[in-house]
Amino acid sequence: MSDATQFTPRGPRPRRIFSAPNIFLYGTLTVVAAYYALPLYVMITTSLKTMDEVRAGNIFSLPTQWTIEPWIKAWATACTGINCDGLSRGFWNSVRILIPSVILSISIASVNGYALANWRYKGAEFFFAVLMIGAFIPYQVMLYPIVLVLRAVGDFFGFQLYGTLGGLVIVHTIFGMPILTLLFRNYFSSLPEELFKAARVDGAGFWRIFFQVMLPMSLPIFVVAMILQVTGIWNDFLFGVIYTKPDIYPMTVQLNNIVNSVQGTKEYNVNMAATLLTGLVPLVIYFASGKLFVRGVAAGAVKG
Amino acid sequence: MKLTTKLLAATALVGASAASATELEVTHWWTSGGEAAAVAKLAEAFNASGDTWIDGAIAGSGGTARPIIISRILGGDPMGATQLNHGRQAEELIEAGLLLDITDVAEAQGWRDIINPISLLDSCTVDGRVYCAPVNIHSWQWIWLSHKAYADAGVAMPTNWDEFVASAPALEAAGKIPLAMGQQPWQSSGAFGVIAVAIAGPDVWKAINIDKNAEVAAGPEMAKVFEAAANARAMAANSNVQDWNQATNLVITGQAGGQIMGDWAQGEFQVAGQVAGVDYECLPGLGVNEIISTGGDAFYFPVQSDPEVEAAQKRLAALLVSPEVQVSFNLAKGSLPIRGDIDMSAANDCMRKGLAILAGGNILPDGNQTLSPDTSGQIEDLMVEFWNDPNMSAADAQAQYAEIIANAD
Amino acid sequence: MTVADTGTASATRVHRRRPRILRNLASKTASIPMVATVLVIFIGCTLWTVIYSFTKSRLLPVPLFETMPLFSIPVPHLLASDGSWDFTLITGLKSSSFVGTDQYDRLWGTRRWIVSIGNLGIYGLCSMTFSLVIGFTLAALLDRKIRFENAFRTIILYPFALSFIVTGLVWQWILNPNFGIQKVVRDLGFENFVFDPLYNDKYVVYGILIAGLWQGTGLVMCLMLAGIRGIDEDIWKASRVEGIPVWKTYVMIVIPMMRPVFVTSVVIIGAGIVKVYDLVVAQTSGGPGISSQMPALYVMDKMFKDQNLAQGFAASTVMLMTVAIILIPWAYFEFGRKKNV
Amino acid sequence: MNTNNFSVQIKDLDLAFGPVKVLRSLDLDINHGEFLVLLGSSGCGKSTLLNCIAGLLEPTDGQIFINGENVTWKEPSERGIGMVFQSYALYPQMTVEGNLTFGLRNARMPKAEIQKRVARAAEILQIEPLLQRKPGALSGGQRQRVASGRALVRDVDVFLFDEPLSNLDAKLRADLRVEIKRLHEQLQNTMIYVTHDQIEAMTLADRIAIMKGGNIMQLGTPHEIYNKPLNKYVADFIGSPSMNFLDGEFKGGAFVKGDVRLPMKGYEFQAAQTPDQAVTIGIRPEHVITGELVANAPVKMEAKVELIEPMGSDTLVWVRVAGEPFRIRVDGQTQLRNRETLTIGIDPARASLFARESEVRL
Repeated sequence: MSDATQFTPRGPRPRRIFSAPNIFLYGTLTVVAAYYALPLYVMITTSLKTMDEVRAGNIFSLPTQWTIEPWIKAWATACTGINCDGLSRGFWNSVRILIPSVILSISIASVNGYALANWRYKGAEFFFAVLMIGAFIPYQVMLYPIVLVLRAVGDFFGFQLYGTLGGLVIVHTIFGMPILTLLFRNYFSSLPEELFKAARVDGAGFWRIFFQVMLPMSLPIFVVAMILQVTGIWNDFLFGVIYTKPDIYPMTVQLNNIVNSVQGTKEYNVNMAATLLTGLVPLVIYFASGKLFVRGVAAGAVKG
Repeated sequence: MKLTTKLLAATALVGASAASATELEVTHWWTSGGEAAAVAKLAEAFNASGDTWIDGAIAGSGGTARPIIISRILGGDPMGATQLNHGRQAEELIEAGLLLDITDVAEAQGWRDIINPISLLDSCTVDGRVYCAPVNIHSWQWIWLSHKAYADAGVAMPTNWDEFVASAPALEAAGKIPLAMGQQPWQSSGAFGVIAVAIAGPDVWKAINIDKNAEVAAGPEMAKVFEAAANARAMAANSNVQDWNQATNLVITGQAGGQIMGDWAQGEFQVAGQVAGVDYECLPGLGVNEIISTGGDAFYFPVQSDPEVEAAQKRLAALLVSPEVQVSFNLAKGSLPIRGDIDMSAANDCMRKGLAILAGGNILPDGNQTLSPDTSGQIEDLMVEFWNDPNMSAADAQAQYAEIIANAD
Repeated sequence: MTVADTGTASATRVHRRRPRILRNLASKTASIPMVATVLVIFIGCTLWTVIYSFTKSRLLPVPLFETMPLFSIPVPHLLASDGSWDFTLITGLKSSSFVGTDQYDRLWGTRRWIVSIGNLGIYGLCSMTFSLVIGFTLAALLDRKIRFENAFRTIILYPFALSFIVTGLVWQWILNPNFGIQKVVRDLGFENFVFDPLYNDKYVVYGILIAGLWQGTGLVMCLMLAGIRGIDEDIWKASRVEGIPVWKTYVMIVIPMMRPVFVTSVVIIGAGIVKVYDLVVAQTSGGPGISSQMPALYVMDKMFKDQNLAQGFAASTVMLMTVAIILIPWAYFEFGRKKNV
Repeated sequence: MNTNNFSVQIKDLDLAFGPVKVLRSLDLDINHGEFLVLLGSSGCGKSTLLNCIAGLLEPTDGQIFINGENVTWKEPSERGIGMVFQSYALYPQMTVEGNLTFGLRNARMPKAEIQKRVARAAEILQIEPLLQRKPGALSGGQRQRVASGRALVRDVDVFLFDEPLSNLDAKLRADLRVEIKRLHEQLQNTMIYVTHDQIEAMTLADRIAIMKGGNIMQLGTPHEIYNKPLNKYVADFIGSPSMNFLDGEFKGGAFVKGDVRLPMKGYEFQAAQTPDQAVTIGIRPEHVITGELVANAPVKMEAKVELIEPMGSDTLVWVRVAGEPFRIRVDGQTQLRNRETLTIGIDPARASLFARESEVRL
């Protein structure tokens, strides 16, 4: 064991980049990443090919003749019935659904979460518990009665609710409530209670504390909630089908219509372009928000 | 003379109220090439009369569209007018008072005198009141055959179902699909109905579908039908398209020998620029029993609070039955007109065959008119399974079928 | 708790306690939407559906009761001869709309429903198992302090941002035998290669599974990764000092420690499985045949297409029960445990 | 130099996380059976060094020997060490016995041997009744013992402790401190113990290494460290309440600040000749002489009481010396009043003198 005669280990252990564990680790991850990335790649390349090439070629090959025709067609001229204005209408409909739904659902849920976290009253826990359980009830159970409820509420106030933007906004607010309330309640509970107490001692009331103390500290959680809602509402299909009518169909429903409106053969390149266009908004949000998105889904999910 | 006065009165009715142009949203599920072209005819005519047609096309099949249409009517957001297959689909809506009574239009225009067959109007009538305007007759009872496919395979064009079955091996040997079938449930159920009428005959069909006779459904006549359907299933084994018009496209391009499909398939041949008798052939009643089933589409008009809208709804109802619209619409769609008093000389071979059979009165009601949607749905579920599962025996399927008929209402 | 106390304190200062209902009024006002949602939607609508599943409603919900003059019919018959329920004696209300469990009897006698439940079972079991195994394995791989961790995570999670409709359409395209993987492999020279899960009634559920996993495993991986990262670093050190192999540490020590994360994941995956609808609609619409039918499709079809509301309600009530079977043990585990602490 | 003379030997150890150097060419020799405490405030590198010894962190450069064997490239489990962690790191789903035996079972040790070791460890640590319980059902002190037990069953020569008591309350900490000391007495093996608590360090250690910024500031017995801190940092760090420091000049063998003059008679200088220079003198509050003993003090001065902090056994008195605040620790029984003038005495032999610039002991 005399060191002098041998090579002496010193410093970090020598590493081979191509060690067996590394090959396994990165190999597996690369294969997995390919599986996940493949559909996006196929969508993009197919949407840039001509129909002839789609029929003749390999879905994994790059286009030989690049064309943005399918994109233009998907956006502006693809037909559902005799309406040939592509997905553009659905896009703007989705935007018109999205903005009020996100604002309303987040406003209500944030105030509600704040009330549950800081101003507990008798019975609050019960309602909150039922709200959480409600998140797991299959939508199908409630779809039909909600039509009747919307109609009744509309009749009561003397305006149309079912089948309009307003009705869909309310439905999104209702079904976004459990997860958002949870998110906000947990966040507001995690803020130091002293802060709240100090504001109380200073004589501030419910709304003053909310707007002047809580809100300024809550930007991150609002961003998280927004990511969650924008993605969720944009991707919604079921409510869009049931609670709207064709001229305010959101993009997902219109996508399904365009793809299923077959005239002759299926135009896969246009379908892929339309699919990509529909997925674009959540994808952009995802890639732009990065870790916040992960935080959002993890926070939303872990405690769900 | 009497007729002219009535027509004049109707025109006056239309003319008087056309002064105020109204927007009407019209929902329908005509989204394939031929269908869309036909809808455009309706829209054009309506717009030309001064009102505005807001198109509410819902893609997919009636199965997808109907829920949307009905839930909108129920939800208090009715459209101006909507397509529905006339028959029992609207029964409950009428009972609930959600659909507009257009008896005045029907009487003013003398629908009872001009609509042929009159069963179409009867389907629109509940307790003596008229609730819908029929627009066309669609018959399921056709098979469409490809000249190219048979030429490629080097066999003679079959003239009836038995010959078609006999020619199947030759087609298969030539790499063709003998029978093109889509996978939507209504296609499976419809094709079965056609085979049933052709093999077991109209009387058996009526006993089951009108009288709900479960014994007949379980009987030997139907057993033959199920055997034939199982045989057809084998011929369609390689046809893995989803939509009916993709299946039609297989026939158009000569990849498949034939397709059992209603006369709306003709619109697809037309859009593809094919000529009946040259590029494709049509056999009514599978060439066995030349017969026409008189299903079809009708427009219903949900009750609206605005009297102006109601007036426009009635204008549209009158327009849909008018001779000009009947001609242009049905020519585009490949369906038969609902009145016998118009000039269909522009019709092609296949349509003429249909018109002739219709004129001869060799007609059957459509399943939609005799069975409740619930029962139709159950039969669809059974048929789609039967057509797609080669392991499901004919006897097994027949037993289930008889049970559905026994419980039908 | 302290909040309520402060409220009470300020009330006593003015020597006049406000009535209970008015105390903390702003907070209660803020909760009106929640209370309304809970009462009307989650409780009201659910009960409504369950009750109407015992009726004979077709296109329209039938009226439950015909009002009768109260106590006007003294004839004591509890069950009418036609089997309908009669409340005459007790309430003065008469109902002939109820059909007992007829809808459920029919439901369980329908092949399509049985197939749907079977599919849901297979899809659910596989989806659950694979989501957990793949999610955990990927999380463990990413946890190994690798390079490009962010890139890998971004790629694996992005499908979660896409809707089921988009997911379904893309995979329908890739799995299409005439254009997708099957064709590519055949073009490489393997003429007899067959890979058409969406067109084969035996494998179609697995075709849907491929797409479902693609969309959802990223989320499970993120949950798992958060769980793994939440484990005390010292545990890893301890196992290294004791010479326990890495995989064994994950299996024997880390997984047992992540029980809450697993439970959460199971609940999330489970709730998602029962709701699976869009994906099937976009990929197969239940076909070929009825081989990829799911309960949610059955409900939608019966409720809207086939104009048999009560049948749809019965089916959705069964779905509700399925969720309850998953949810109740979880709630018991979650809240029962908290009480002990 | 024969490495076999030492239980653990660290040579020229460097560790950097990217640009941040955590350990800087560190040398440390630890004798067989020695109880060495690594002491320092958080971020000083003490835990890092311990993790390097354990093999849980890879050094950027340098070598580590255990029992004469170069273990620099060895896995932690092959180094012949046992380790006790701050959070105990017990496997929560296993019983105490499972925790103790998991590593051994994994190494496929014969059952009988495992039994024997567990029995011995349980006896030494008095945890026999706990063997079938799960960690969740144990108190903090019990968990700590189980964690020690897990190191004990490995039957190794070197024990590493990473702040093992800092999660416990003060009283329990004092009790377990004694137990660890007793354990060391009994086992007589090498123990390296990381803490930020100077009482633990003083009571347990044979030698203390005080660390700061990745360097060892002083390595010595508790006595040396307390009485002869090698630099101002160590002087300040050790002792509670901490040492008083006065900046002044060293002139002609005496500390001078304003009108205060302290002749450094009896002070053991590090060098034979110490030139005049700017210095800092450090005087521990407990080394200030008060009461009757002042009469014999080498240096006397007057100070006015500004604040009194009674602490029970002692009383801390704040006065002002040469215009600076100055702490004095007196017996708790002493009666004092605010603004009273006090005569205090200072013994230069017990003071510490540091060069102002380098902060090194003179």
